[in-house]
Amino acid sequence: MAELLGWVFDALLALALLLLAARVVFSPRLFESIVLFIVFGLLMAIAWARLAAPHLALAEAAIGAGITGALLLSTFRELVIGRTPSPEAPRVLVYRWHGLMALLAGGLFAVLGWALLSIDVPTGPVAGEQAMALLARTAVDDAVTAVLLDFRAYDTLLEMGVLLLAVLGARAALGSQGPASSDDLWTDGEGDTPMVGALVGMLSPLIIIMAGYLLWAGAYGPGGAFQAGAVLAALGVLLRLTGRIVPAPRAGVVQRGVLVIGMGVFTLAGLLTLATGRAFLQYPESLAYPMILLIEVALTLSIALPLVLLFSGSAGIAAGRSQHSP
Amino acid sequence: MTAVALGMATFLLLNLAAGLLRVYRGPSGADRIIAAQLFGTTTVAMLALLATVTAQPGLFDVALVFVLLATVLTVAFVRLPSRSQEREQ
Amino acid sequence: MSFLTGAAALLWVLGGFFFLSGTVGLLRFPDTLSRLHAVTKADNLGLGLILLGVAVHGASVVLAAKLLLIWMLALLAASFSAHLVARSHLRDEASRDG
Amino acid sequence: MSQPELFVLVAAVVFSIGVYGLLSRPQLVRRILALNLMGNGVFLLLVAFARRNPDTIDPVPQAMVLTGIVIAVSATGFALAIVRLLYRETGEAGLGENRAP
Repeated sequence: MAELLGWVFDALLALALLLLAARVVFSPRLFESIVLFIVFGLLMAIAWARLAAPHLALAEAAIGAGITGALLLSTFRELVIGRTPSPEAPRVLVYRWHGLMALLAGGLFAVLGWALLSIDVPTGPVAGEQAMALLARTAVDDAVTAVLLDFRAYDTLLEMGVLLLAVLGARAALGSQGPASSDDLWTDGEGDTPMVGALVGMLSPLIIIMAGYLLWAGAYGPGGAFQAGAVLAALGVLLRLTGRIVPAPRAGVVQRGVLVIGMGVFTLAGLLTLATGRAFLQYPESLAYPMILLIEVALTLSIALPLVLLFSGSAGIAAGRSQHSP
Repeated sequence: MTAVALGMATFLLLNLAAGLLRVYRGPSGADRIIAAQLFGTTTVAMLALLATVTAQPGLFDVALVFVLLATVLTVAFVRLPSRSQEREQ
Repeated sequence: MSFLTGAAALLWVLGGFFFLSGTVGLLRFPDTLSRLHAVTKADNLGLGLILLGVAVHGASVVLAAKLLLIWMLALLAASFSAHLVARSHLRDEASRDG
Repeated sequence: MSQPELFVLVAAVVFSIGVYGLLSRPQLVRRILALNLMGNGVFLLLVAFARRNPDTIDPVPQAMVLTGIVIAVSATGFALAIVRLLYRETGEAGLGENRAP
């Protein structure tokens, strides 16, 4: 009975995901597409839960609910603000190869599905089992954290590089034009509502505690630097949206330091391990736990700040005046 | 008991799917955001039920993150300029 | 089925009923503000009942505390969201009439 | 059909929908959404694959997807910044809308 119901649930979930994906692409209204994409993220979190991947559900919750949605909505805002409706109807471009593309995408699906389903389930020792065997020898109990920061630490190091590059790119694109939106629109003429101060006051400490908890929980269960950083970044987005922090034309020394500290500490740890005659990022057993913890703290900060800067679209951030309605 | 929890989760998923009709119909942006809030609450309930079914206590943390960050989306939405939500893009 | 599991199942079904009524309200009510009202109230009551059911089923104090925290935060988020969305909706209405 | 097979199929269809959207929609923000759909398809595929053997949960694909999620959001942020720049410079956020057909 439970098995059948589980199957029904999965099938419904699959159907809903497909429906949402199709509607994101085909909806005539951009706003509807954005909302549906956010809902798609919610259902992806459920799918991760069904696939026994709580780490990913956590990351999806933190990034999907906190950052992606706000990023899309504020871009939408910038695209519609000050737009004078043109007298002629917007011309929708119809490509000549429309049908062919649909056909190709469908063909791609067929080939992908066929190829993927015909791969045999591996019978020998898989990479995961090797990692599980190695896990006994590492400092942290959680397999995914161990993979991220120990066995495949290169991935994480390079990911920090990508994040930094994205921020630099966004700054090159938008930074030269001054703050993204000098009109800090939260107030829009009406003044702040007192509710917002209460909201920010109540949520900020809770979100910071949650980030700390996730960082600490990463050693033995779902959590870790990524999720903690994303949750902190969501707090930054909330503060930015309510005018508690405002864009600044340039980043101070502290902010620049925070931007690179993740990569810096990681690289330094790698060089130290090299200097002591080990492989790059192969921590000595006695120091593995403190080193991983130190790297995780640095990574959390270096993940949170770039995401806030990407959202803000500016080179730096500064504390804003706190707004109180009379 | 597992079956009851899974059945409830399925029921909530069906509920969510029905609510998608409101996102489709609109008419205003506020309606769509209200529907998204409903989906957020439903997702939290489903996560709690699935955590019970599959014995994954980590999922309660996921639910916690969802409710902590639920307001970010609304705050981002209310910063949209007036009436822009209905404009076709 | 023991008393506790029976109680949990009952709470879940009750919670499901409130979710259903929230969805019906979202789909059937004629204007934005009444839809907002339906969703904010019914859903969070439904969520509370379902979380209570999970707590009864889990029968652990730590878990119950965590679930209570989740519910309180959900209520907090729902009331702020309802306030902000209603305010922005009224502002839009005013700018349309004016 | 087992659970991993179902999600592998979903992954393939979502990926294809993403490809179609990326190629055929003129609105740039929607193209970015389509690109994210493609990414989610790939993530789903990796994790569903890790689930085929029900006894062990392979942590390597999960860690890779976790890295991928962060990279996807940073790439999205960068792409949206470029769209905003384009809009500020040209007043358009779509391809081909201001050209003669």
